[in-house]
This record gives sequence, C-alpha cells and structure tokens, in this order.
Amino acid sequence: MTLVGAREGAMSGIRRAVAAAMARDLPAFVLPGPSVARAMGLDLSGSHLRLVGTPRHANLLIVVGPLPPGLRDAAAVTYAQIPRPRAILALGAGDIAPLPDADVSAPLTQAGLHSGLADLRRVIAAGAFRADSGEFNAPALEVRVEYTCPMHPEIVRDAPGDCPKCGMTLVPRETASDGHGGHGGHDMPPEDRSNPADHAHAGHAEDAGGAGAYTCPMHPEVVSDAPGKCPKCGMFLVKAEEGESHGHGHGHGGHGHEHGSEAHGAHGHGDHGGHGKQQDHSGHDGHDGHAGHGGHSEAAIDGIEPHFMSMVEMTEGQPRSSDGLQMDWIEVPFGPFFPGLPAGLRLTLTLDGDTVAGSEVRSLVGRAELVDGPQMRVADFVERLAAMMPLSPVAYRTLACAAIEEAASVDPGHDARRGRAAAVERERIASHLNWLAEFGLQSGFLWLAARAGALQLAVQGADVAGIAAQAGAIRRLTRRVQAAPLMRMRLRRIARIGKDTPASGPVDRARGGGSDARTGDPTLKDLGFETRVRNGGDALARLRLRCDEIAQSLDVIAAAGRIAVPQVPDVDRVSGEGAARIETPRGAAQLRVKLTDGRVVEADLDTPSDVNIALVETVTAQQELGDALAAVASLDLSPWEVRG
Amino acid sequence: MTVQMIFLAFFGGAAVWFGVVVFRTHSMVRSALALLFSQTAIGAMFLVMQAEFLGVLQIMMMATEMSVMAIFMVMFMMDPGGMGKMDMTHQKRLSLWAGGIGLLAALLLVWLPDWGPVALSVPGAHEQAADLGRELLGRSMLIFQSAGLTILTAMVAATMVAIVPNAEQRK
Amino acid sequence: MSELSQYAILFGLSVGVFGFVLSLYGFARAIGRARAEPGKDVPATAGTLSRDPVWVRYHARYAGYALLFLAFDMEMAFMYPWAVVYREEGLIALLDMGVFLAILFLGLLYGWSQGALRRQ
Amino acid sequence: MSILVVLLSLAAGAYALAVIERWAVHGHLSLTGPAWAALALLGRESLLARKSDRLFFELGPVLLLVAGLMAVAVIPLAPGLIITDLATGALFLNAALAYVLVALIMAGWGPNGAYAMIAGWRFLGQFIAYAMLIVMPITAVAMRAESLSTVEIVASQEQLWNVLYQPMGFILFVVAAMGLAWLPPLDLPDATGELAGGVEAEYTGVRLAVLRLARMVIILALAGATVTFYLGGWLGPWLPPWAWSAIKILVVAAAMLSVGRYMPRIREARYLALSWKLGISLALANIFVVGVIALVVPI
Repeated sequence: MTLVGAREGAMSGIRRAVAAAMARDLPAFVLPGPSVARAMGLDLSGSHLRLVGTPRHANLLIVVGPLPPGLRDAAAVTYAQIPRPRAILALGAGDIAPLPDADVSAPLTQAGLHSGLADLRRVIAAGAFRADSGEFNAPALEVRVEYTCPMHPEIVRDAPGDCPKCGMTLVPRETASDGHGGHGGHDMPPEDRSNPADHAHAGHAEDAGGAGAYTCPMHPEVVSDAPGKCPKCGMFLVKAEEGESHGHGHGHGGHGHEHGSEAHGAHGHGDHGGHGKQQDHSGHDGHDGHAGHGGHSEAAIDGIEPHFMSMVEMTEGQPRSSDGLQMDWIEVPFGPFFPGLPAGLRLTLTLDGDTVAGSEVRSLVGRAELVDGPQMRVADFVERLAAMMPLSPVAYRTLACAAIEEAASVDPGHDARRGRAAAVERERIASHLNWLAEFGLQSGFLWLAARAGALQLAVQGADVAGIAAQAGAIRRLTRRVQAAPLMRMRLRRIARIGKDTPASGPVDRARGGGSDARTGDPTLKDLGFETRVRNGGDALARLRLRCDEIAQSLDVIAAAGRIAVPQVPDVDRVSGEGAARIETPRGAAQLRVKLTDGRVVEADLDTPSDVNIALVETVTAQQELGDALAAVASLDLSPWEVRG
Repeated sequence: MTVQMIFLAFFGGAAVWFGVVVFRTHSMVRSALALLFSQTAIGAMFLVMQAEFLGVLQIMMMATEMSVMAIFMVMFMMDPGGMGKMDMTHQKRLSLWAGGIGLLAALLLVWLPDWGPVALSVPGAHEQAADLGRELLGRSMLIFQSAGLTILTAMVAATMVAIVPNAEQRK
Repeated sequence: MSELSQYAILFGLSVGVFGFVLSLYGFARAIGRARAEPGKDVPATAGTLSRDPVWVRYHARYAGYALLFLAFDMEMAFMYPWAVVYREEGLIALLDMGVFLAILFLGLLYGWSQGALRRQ
Repeated sequence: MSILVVLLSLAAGAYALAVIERWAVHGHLSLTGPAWAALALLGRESLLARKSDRLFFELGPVLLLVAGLMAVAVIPLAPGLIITDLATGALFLNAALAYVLVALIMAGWGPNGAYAMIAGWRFLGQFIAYAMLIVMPITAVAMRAESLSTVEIVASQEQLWNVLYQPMGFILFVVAAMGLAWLPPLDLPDATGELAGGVEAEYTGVRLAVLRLARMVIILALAGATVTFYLGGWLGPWLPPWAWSAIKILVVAAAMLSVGRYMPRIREARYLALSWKLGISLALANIFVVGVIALVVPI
C-alpha cells in the first residue's frame, strides 16, 4: 500500500516516523473549493484536517464531487505543485484524469469523508515513501522555452544568444506549449500565436516595407495586423519596425554626446540604419565590449542605441498610473482555486504594483447546453439542471419544475407552492451563509468562516423545526458580523455600483434597486414577504442586505410551516412552451422550455451571474489588490451559472 | 585587544566586500540589500569599538532606510530583477575619478588631523547614551535644532518634488 | 559581564542559528531530496501556471509615506539619548524636544496637506 | 547557564504558541499536533522555484530566525535571567526587529512569484505604518526609566506598571507589535484570501518549518517586549519572578494570536493612513503627557 505521489526512498528508520507524523497532520487543499464542498453538504472542518490556501502547503488534495472538464488542467497544475509525498482523496469524483488515480476513493458523504480519511491515514503511514515513485506529468504542464531580450520583448528566439538590437544576453522564458489553455489568460486564437520561426522574423519583417505587424512592447506574443491597443495591458501597439528604425536614426544623429570619441559604435549603426539584417547586428555586437552595461542611466553608451537605454523614452507610450508614474505591469492569475474567490472562476488581474490596472474574468465551469442531445426526458432535464448548479441546486430544480409545469399547464397546488417557496428560501439562507463563510475566509475573519460554515451545514438540509432551532444562532451571527470591528472600514466604498449598471439580485437591491422576482408573487406575499432594499451600492450594503435577507427568509420559512423540494412534475406526452422566473440566492433566473411529446426539446436559461460577472471589470478597476478581491467576492458569483 | 582587532578587521572586510557586491550584482534588490548589510557590518564595527549606542543605531536605521531605498530602486530602475544581466556600473571614468578623490580625502582625514591620545578606557554604554543626551540638550542644542529644521526642509522638498498635490490628483 | 563579551554572545547566537538551521537542513536531506518534475518549480498561482517572471518595476503606492518615514526615522536618532536624560534635565529637555517635535510635526502636516499621506 | 535556560524556555514558549495558533486558526486544540506537524514538515520536499534568487530565498527564513532570537536576547525573564543585558536593550530590540522587514523582503522577492513579491513589498508598506508606533512608545518608556536597559525598564515599574502610567503607549505598542509580527488582522504579507500565503507561499518542507519557527520566536519576542515595557516584566506578588514572566508573556501572545479571529483584515491604505494621521499624533501626545507626568510625579 503506497501513495501514487510517494516520495522517493525506502521506507525505513526515520522515514517511518516521518510517515506516521504525516498521517496525523494532513494539510489539505480542496477542489473545487471549500464552499462547493459545503454546498454539497460536506463538513470539512470537523475531521482534523487543516485546510490551506495554497497547494504548496498541502499534502492532500481532496476532490469533491465530479471534476468538471474545465477544471482538469487546473487540477493537474495544483497537484503538480504539491510537494511530495502527496495524496489524493476523491469523494464521489469518478474519473479525475489527468490526475493520477486517487489514493483513496469514497462516496460523497460525511461518512465517506471520515472513512476515506481513516483509510488515507493508514496508506500514508505505510507508504509515504517508495523506492521508485513515478513521475507526474500532464499536458497542461508542458512547456516550450524561448529566449527573449529583457529590453526588446519583440525579440524572441528559440535558442540562447544575444539580442541583435542591444547585445544583451537573451533570457529564457517559458510558455505553455501550443494548443493548450494552461497558461494564464493567453487564450488568443492559435493563428495569432506565432511560432518561434515567425518570431525570429518579427523584428525584421519590415524590410519588405509594407505590412509590418503591430506588437505590444510588453507582450510580444500579441501580434496584430492593425494598430490598436494591447488586449492584455492596454498599451498602444507599436509597429514592429518602428522601434528599430527610430532607434537607428537616433543612434546616427544624436549619439555620442558623451562618448563622442568612440564614434565607431554609432557609425556601425549608421551603416545599416534603414534596414538591418540579423547578421549585421550580431556582427556589430561582437566587437562591442560594453554591450549590456548602462541601462540605468540616460547616458548614451557607445554601441547601444541610446533610445532603448533611456528610461524616459523606454516608457514612452506606456500607460500611466494615477500618479503619472509608469511602471511595468504584470499579469497575475487568481484562480480557479483561489481561496476566497468562487471556485472555478479564473480572474486574471493586470497589476500595476498592487493596483489592478485591468482584469479578465472567465468561468472554467460555465454551463453547457441545457438540453443534452435532441431531446430529454423531463426528469432527466430537471436533474441535469440541478446538478449543473452545485451552489444552488434547489432553486434551479424549482425553476425547472415551474417552467415545465407552465408548459404543461399543470398546477402544483397551494401547499406545494408554499413548500417550494420555503425550500428556495432555505437555500437562500444557506447560500448567503456560504457567502459569509467565504468572505470570512477571504478577509481572515476566521470566526465568521467557521461559524457561518457550520450554520450553513446545519440549515441546508433541515426541516422547519430544524431551522427554527438554528434561527436564534443565525440571527445572532448576522448581527455580530455587521457589528464586527473593522468591518465597515473593510467594505465601505468598495465595489460601488451605480444605478445604471445592469445588475441582478442582492447586488441590485443593495444599491436601492428593486429587482426581485419574488415581488408580486402571491404565495410569498401570503407568507409576509417584502422586498428588502439597502442603499449604498457598495460591498458593505451587500453584506447588510444579505444579512437582512437571511432574517427575512427565516420568517418566511416559519410562516410557510413546511418545506418541500419540488418533485419532477408528471407530464404526460404534452407539448407546449412555458417560462418561469424565480429569485435564486444570486438573483433572478429565467427559464424557457419547449416540450414536445412530453420531452424537453429546447431550453433557454438566463442566470443572475451572467449579468453580474460583467461587473467584475468595473468593480476591480484601479482598486488595491485586496479591495479588488473583496469586490469580486462581494458580487457572489457562481461560475457554474455563467454561460460556458 | 587582539581579538577585538581581528573582529574589527573581519567586519571591516565584510563592509567592503558587501560594498563591492553592490556593483557586482545585477539585481537591484540585491544591490540595495548588499548596501544594507555593508552598513550593518559598519554598525558591528562600532560595536567592536565599544560605541554601543552608535553601533545599534546604525544597525537599526540602515536596515529600515536601505529597505526603503530598495523599493525606490525597484520602482525606478529598469529590469530590477537583473534577469538581463545588465552591468551596474556606468560612467566609469567619472566614477573612478570621484572614487579616487573620495578615498584620498578619507585617507587625509584619517592621517592629517591630530586625533589626540588613544582612549584606553571607554565610558559604559549607558554613560555614552546619557552623555550624548546631555550634549544634545547642552552645548549642541543649536546643532540639534538645526537638524530638526534640516529634516523639515527635506520633508518639504521631498513632498514637493515627489507628490502629486491633492488638487491635481483629483483632476 | 563586560560589554564586549555581551556582543560576543550575540554574535555567537547568530552563528549558532545558522548552525541550527543547517543541521535541520541536513536532517531533511537525510530523508530525501526534492524531485524535479514538470510544473512543480513554477510559483504557485492557484491552479494556473504562470511562468512569466514577475521581477518588474513595482509600483509602490505608499511612496509618499515612505519619504516622510525616512525623515521620522532620522529623528529617532535624537529621541533615544534625549529620553535617557529627560528626567535629569527636566523642563529644558521638555521644551527643547517640544520644539524639535513641533518642527517635525509641521513637516508631517505639510506632507498631509499636499497629499503625501494617501495612496498615490 | 542563563543563556541555556532562556533558550530552553524559548523553545517551550514557541511550542506553546504553536499549540495556541493551531487552535486559533484551525480550531482544534491538540497538545501533540505541532510536534507531528513539525516532523511531517521536515519530511516533505522543500522545493525551490526556478528562476528564483536562491540566496534571498534561503536566507529569508534564517535571517528571520536570527532577528527573532536577537530580540529575545534582551528580554529579561527574571532578575539575572536574560541573555544579554545591553545598556541599549530597548534600542537593540528595535534594531533586531528591523531585520524582520529585511527578511520578509528577501523571502518575498526570492522566489520570483507574483503573490510572494506583492506580499514582500506590502510588508514594507506595513512596516512604514507600524515602525514609528513601535519606536515612539518605547521612547516614552525610556523617559520614565531613564535608561534603555530592559532590566532597568522593568525595575522602573516597581510602583506602577507602565500600562497604567501610559495606557496610550501600551495600546499603540501592542497594535504595532501585531503589525510587526504580521498577525491578523494586520496580516497583509501572508493574507490567505488575498495572496494565498504571500511570503510563505513558496516555502515548503524544512524551509517552511524554519520560517514558522522564526515567526513564533518573533511573536514571543514581541509579547516579551510588551510585558517588559508595559506589564511590569517579572514583577508580581506570590509567584516566583520567572513564573510571572512566563504567564504574562503567554497570555499576551495568546491574546495577540487570537484577536484577529474576530475581525476582518485591515485594508493597507487605511492602515497606513490611520497609523500616520492618528497613530503618530497620539504617540507624540503620549510622549508629551509622559514627559509632563515624569516631571511632576516622582515615580
């Protein structure tokens, strides 16, 4: 019995003691994330696991539920970054390729978790070391090495050497091998991704004089036929030849004001001023003893185009920050498994220092076509929709049932309606508590993370009596959260959203908007429901609104007196169209279905996260990193709801 | 005394060596921190020479100030990570002259003035700090206060040069 | 205990820490060496491989504070010896340092008014 | 001899803190947990990011440990029970802890990873926020004691602890100390939800073990400094002096470790602004008030 990800070495002596220690101390990283695990009813806090926020500090990967196809590469990357010995515990996951086989598999239940962990501890204690551990590799990890000049990013070679422009040593850079999405944000069409041979030409293609490609000074992989802005950093694209010819002109004319006596350097450039073959460059650089120095001053140095060595000119055209300084921007991926952000959401931030200069957000678990195949049985359709939305299955189940009933003109009856409304409200409580727990994790408010997580698990499957038993604790929690020290300071004025921006659900209601699919619903009106609204439009208002809604939902459930998750309606070979709209925890979702002969042939879904995900760019722009992440979290996006 | 001399030489050598590293490395952060440790070594030299207050102050202040310098270097220097292996030195002729003259001046300062007899007994560390305090409040009060004014001038100048005023920022 | 021997102890402790850490590393090495595998040595970024180097010119937004900090740090050189003789010198010390700190505080207020105390 | 005793109590204290931290962060109280965790950490691979500045990466944790130990060296646990009773002890404590900043910058810059680098520079910002609030309250303490020696400072509190004599300084110092030890809610450089581990993100195995140990030592040093400067050090009735020191230090450390559990992390911009606009004004006021009291009241 050994681990697949065992460490190399025979199991003996001290290693045995170390393995025993590892079996007792299990820092775990959860895929897709702790919030998804909780939504699936799994309590990870009570099993003497230590949940950690980075794979580096983990040695156990817990895969909860089936691994969506979009997350497989990311899972492989995560696993590859865990130091050995590393173990995988798969809970109801099925096939997890490209990850290696799970060391222990167990069903997705609390009992499964406990027995799985017990098994795993035994496996680790017995087999954390192995004489011949295999190597882990996956397509997402493959790389291609290319060499580029730190000053002239447009120079890209597939072999080491010196830069033809300034003679600096080219530095190696790794890129994801072609045809794979493993590299953060580089999802440009394949034809735009020049191969190394193309790159070798890039700087010199202008010899032809005409259709010079435009490229970004910072992101040489961005190549465009037309002028414009770089999609990554927003800088103006420069004509590939422009930098070079400009540099030569400068070198010819204004050069040597400091080292005039050594004019041969400038002269050498002048010789091939207008065109420039690669050989000329390298030949020239060969006799330049000073190649590569300077660079920190504006002083021109022989043999190097002063243009490129000047800080002022180097940064010309680069975007400026609010204080007018120009710095380098880096692109940093946050997610899909970032602690505190919704699991499955890949946020790529372009950072100017610690300030967000640009953002790109993408869901890796976006929903596929609702109707799988030409037609679907009604029961399958309902189950599929519910399974597609692991963060709010009951709401979408209710939505599917309501739309089908509408299409089939079936009336579920008064009691069923009340029960359903209460079921959706129960899920709202659980979902908002889950959000609070995530927010607690993100902001380091660990008491909140633990308490809200525990209450969510207690509520989400509970009946009316069970919820009534927890109501006091939940209300206390919501009061305490809002009164916590530093809370106002943390969230006030973060992620402000104006009245005109489209937004859905709590995000809209927290800025004084009134959109709520529950307004006017007679069943809910009976139960004493009133739309809750908060003003402010910032993250704090959203927190308060969610707390208000939790309290309101508790009242509604108490008034309803029963909770009934809808059963698949019994439709008998009817045809028709129907639409339904309900307020899911994240906002209004609308579903239109078309039935033919009692089978679903067409379905169309609008979800709140489709609307709210567009807000990410607005709320993160020019924010400090921590504020930007809090802002994204405050939107409570469900990547599963986003159209894939 | 000999042990003291050995340690003095050791820390002196370390200070010089770190000073050399400042220019031999490619990375701006390494360069800044090398300067930091060079200054720390000088602080240690003060300690070896039993100037405790001065030594500890040097060790403390240089750690913080050089770290602040590191961030400014990272902000304003190209390729701060030194990935391109750029040379730190430039304007070599001028620098050599300046360095040579500086060295000469330092040596003259060491050899020429009459430093008086060697102090064989050093006041205790507490006495040193207290004496310094008395000096500040007595004979050197004017120097002390003008130091305050100098710092004020530096603050005002730095703010004026480096900070975009509130009003302009809002535009 | 003479002062020099105290410094020697501190120096010895520092060297001792290096020895302690090296022995820990030796113990860890005895258990095994890290194995090179694809993707493992890339800095972790939450499930996405980000291979680009990040050593770029970093925009520190606290630059204004940093400038004022340098001035305040300088001032501490005077505060400590002053504090030690404060009670001995009495009122004159209070007034003297009062003036000094007032001057500094003026600088702080100036920086504040000009916007040095904000994110740049 | 006393050096050995102090080092052993330091080891015991660090272990106790590790137990408390696990309880505060992960919610389970286990007396043996940290021991197993430490052994397991030693057995895990210690990875090195490629394209890293290896020197910085290796040196960061060690320098952190050196800084922590140097700070501990001037904390008196009982009369005579101190590693080195420097005449400039309070200043030396400051100097040693300044290298925490250097170590974190090294650890952040070293691995060439985005999260770690941002975290390292963030800590420099945090340092700029807390630095003056460590230094200025200590000055006020030294004014009363007429000495920078930590032993003298404790002795000066014989009649009245500084926490009552200068409560404002106490509050400022404790908050600043938490910033120095990057404890929540001031844990900007290793914020899990913002930087996924930050400066610690690239450390694994034995290097992480050293880093964590160093952090524990620093927290102990700061708790010790708080006790020495404000809570009367070893002074107290009935119990022997070392017991008072141990109890006070552990209680202060436990409080510093667990208070962050109950509030969200502060925003960097607010932290800087509060420290400079409110904190420094209060610290200067504290010095002035202590100055007046020290001239009027002879204790």
